[in-house]
Amino acid sequence: MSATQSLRDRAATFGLTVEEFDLVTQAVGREPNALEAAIFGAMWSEHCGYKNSRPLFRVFPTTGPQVLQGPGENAGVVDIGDGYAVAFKMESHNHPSAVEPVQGAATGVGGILRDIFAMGARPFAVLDSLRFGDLSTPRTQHLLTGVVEGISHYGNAIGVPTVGGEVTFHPSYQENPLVNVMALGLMHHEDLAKGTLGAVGNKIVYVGSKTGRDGLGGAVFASADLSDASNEDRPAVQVGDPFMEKLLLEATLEAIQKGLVAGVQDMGAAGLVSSTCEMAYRAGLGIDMDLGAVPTREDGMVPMELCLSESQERMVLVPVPGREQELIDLLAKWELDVVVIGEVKEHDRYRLFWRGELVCDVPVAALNEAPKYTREGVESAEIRALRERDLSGVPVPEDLGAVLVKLMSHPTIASKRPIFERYDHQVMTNTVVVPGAADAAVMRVKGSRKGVAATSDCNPRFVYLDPYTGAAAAVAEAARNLACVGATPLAITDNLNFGNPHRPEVYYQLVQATQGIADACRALNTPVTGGNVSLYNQYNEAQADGSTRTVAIHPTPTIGMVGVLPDVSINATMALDSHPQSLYLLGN
Amino acid sequence: MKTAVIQFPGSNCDADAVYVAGELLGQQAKLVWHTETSLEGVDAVLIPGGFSYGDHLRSGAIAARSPIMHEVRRFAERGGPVVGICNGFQILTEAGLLPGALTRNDSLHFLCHDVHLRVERTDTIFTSAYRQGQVLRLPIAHNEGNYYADEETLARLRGEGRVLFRYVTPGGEVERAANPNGSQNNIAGILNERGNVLGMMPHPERAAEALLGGTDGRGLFESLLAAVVR
Amino acid sequence: MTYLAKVYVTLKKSILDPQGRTVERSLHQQGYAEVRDVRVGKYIELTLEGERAEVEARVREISENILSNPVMESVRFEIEALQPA
Amino acid sequence: MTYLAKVYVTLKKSILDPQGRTVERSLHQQGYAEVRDVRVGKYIELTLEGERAEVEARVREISENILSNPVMESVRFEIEALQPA
Ligand SMILES: Nc1ncnc2c1ncn2[C@@H]1O[C@H](COP(=O)(O)OP(=O)(O)O)[C@@H](O)[C@H]1O
Repeated sequence: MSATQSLRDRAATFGLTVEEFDLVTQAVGREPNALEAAIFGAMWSEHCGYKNSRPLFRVFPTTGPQVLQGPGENAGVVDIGDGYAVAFKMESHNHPSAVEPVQGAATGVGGILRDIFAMGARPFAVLDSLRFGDLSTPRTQHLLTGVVEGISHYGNAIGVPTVGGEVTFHPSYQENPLVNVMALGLMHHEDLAKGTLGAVGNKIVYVGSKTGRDGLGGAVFASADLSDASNEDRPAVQVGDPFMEKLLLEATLEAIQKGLVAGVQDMGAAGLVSSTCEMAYRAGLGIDMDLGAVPTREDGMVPMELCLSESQERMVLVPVPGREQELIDLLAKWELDVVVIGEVKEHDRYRLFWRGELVCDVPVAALNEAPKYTREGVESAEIRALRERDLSGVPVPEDLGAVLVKLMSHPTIASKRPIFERYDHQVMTNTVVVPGAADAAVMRVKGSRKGVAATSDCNPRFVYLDPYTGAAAAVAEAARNLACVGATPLAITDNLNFGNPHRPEVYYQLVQATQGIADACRALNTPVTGGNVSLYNQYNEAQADGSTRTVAIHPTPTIGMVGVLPDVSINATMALDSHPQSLYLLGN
Repeated sequence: MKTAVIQFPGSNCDADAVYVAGELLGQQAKLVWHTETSLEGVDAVLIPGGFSYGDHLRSGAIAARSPIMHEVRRFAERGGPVVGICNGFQILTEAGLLPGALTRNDSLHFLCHDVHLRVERTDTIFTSAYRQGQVLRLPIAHNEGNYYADEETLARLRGEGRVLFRYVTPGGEVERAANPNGSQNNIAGILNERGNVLGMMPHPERAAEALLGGTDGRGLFESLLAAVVR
Repeated sequence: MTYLAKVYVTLKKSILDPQGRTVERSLHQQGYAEVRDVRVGKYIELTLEGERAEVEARVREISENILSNPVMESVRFEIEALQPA
Repeated sequence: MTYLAKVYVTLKKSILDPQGRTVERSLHQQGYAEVRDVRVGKYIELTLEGERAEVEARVREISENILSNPVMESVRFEIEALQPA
């Protein structure tokens, strides 16, 4: 990198295009400094800013009498009656799991649980939707074992049961496995908390683990922008600590229930910056923050690292004015360190100070309003040909028994017992329908007769061949799974795992799949209350001529659906009792 | 019966224990935070499952050294009933209130499924509601439930009738195949010398309601209640 | 003076080490047939301040009473002086 | 010749070590306030047969490719000749 290169020339190192860099300059009213550019880059990334996917979400139905909180918060919330509500959301940890399956999957569980308890809900169920390549290869075995170990390590230790999920195998996931985790939390309506700041003058409090250089290893910044710590010092892998998270969970819920907090937000992707500036945006206010106050795990950290670190198990709380000390005492009881790092301001700026100097001063709104891109989608001719292939000539196998055995022994269809037995699925003593007993899990709600059912579904082969119908079918399957345990479907969360949206054939899949989800959700009266997007899931496939070709994973819009049972003791499982029973086939 | 459920940072079956000992049994049960130093007015102590201190170092090791354990020891010395379930069992062995140690499951995996247990004695304050030799179905959920003690200790446990529960087949046979974790002698639960401290890996509190698929664990709490009230 | 203590915790020889056995099996499968007697233990580093003799006594206490469980583990440690930074 | 290899696997300095942190806190609570920088790693022993140079190469492979994950761990090892029993 030449010294004479301007920031604009190296916009890409901040995750911005040159056009986006110019938009930043316009919004700020001057050229941004490197820190500001990096902050915009993070906030405008797909992960935080949804620049490619948000326009597609417009087709989703998001409201209904059952919806207490739609998309836009840490998690969606639906009413289940009797004064109770369920917060739920799904999130992916695909790329981290491909690099370090145990910690990648573990921190995925940690992240989604924080989203749930940041809403004021006590997490009470986890589901995991996993996709891997060919199970006969050492790589897939390593990934599968590691991912399951990671989920079990985190979920079991924190004491939230993992009650369901799915595991499928297909070569398209060989290099790029998918790890989607869904969590549900239970709360009383009045405890619904929001990621906002309350009023001017409120303090901003940092609680949880210290900040390290986690998650910066993969960053593309020029070394000049970071401290002189070597790359070695910038771990590409984040290690999760379920023990710390358990303390955070208990402390946060207690603080919310005691009315001590005006706002809560977890620090997820783009850590401190994204959490605080999202809160400011929702409140329509500004923030002044002192980066020097951020507790660090290592010496010599610089503003860019402090701002963008993705260290796990950290939260931002805003105390109710006048009750700061009570909150601090409560957090201390849970053995958590806490620091005031900033204050809510009248102005509408996001301002960061470092050693007395103003190092970032940009409009909150611009940070949260990433440019949106709509592209042109074109169906791949290859896939269309596959779909339209005439199958009428395929002979019916003679030995159907053998076919059945072959099908049953495919890892996608075979029993998942060795996996779900590694998850504590009964802690909290609410699990009425356990994994393996039905296609959806059922939890009772203590203090009420109600039950909550949840499932996650997607058939990526179907979506690959026909993204619209396949995605709609995933919603329909989820609804059937809930109906089969006796639950009425309420709403969905989704996790859109796709390839590179710049490729027209991938963009086509995205457009079709989101439309399919939207139409199915309208038909079934299950609004979308939130979700997550994971793009750029692709891999390089070696070709016969020695070259490589970039291939996307099968498009995988995982659907997580939640339903309610009016009386949890009236539920159904797949088990056939021993006495004579009749089987009926419904539908056509 | 007033039950104290000890709560350590990282305990996660604490609320479940309070629910069974309190709500289901219609008795009083309260959480006692690990830094507290009194068990005044308590009839029974329950050390619940979970991952106290993240199970760091060794499961139960750090919790066993926290302030409240001093009080639990005194309570046990006075003859008060103490039950440690899962992580609670690990804490009791680490604290020296029960002999032996719980090591990693021989499969090296965390396991969550139902097992069958045989009640080896019914003349204890924990098992009077069961039949001698009764086979119970209870869930396990642990990573380190592989009971280990040296030969001498094992011989004493056997000789003094201090093995209270063994892993068995559904038919009640002690077999290797019925042992989920490699425990010596298929041990699932043991008593201290005096018979007032019990440690067990399976979770009776998860099998105390028909709605959750079983009620075999309820007898343990009922036995305790009967003993305390008497 | 500042010292670095290195503490080694191993399962007693008489105790079966399922983790060691599993590692051994996997090494065999990956072509390292000559490896045997794999044992997996813990390695703990800690830094502490004090006079050498006193530090040694403290580390011994910590190692024997906290970092290891005598029912199933053996423990040993080394202490080295750290250069002042 | 028979050799004993001792392999030390530690989390890289920059990686969060929740176990070390928890142990450190607990040591402080138990009166060992002078202890800091606790890190918990793995200590693996293995025995193997061969010529010294070859054994060393094999142990290096095993340590770097199998016993540790370079993304988050550092590994080092020592080799010593065992007296024939
Ligand atoms: N990764 C997983 N984690 C937890 N439970 C799982 C997982 N995969 C499958 N299950 C459970 O196993 C059972 C069967 O799942 P699956 O084989 O996907 O059935 P189906 O395809 O008919 O829905 C369900 O109860 C499901 O929740």
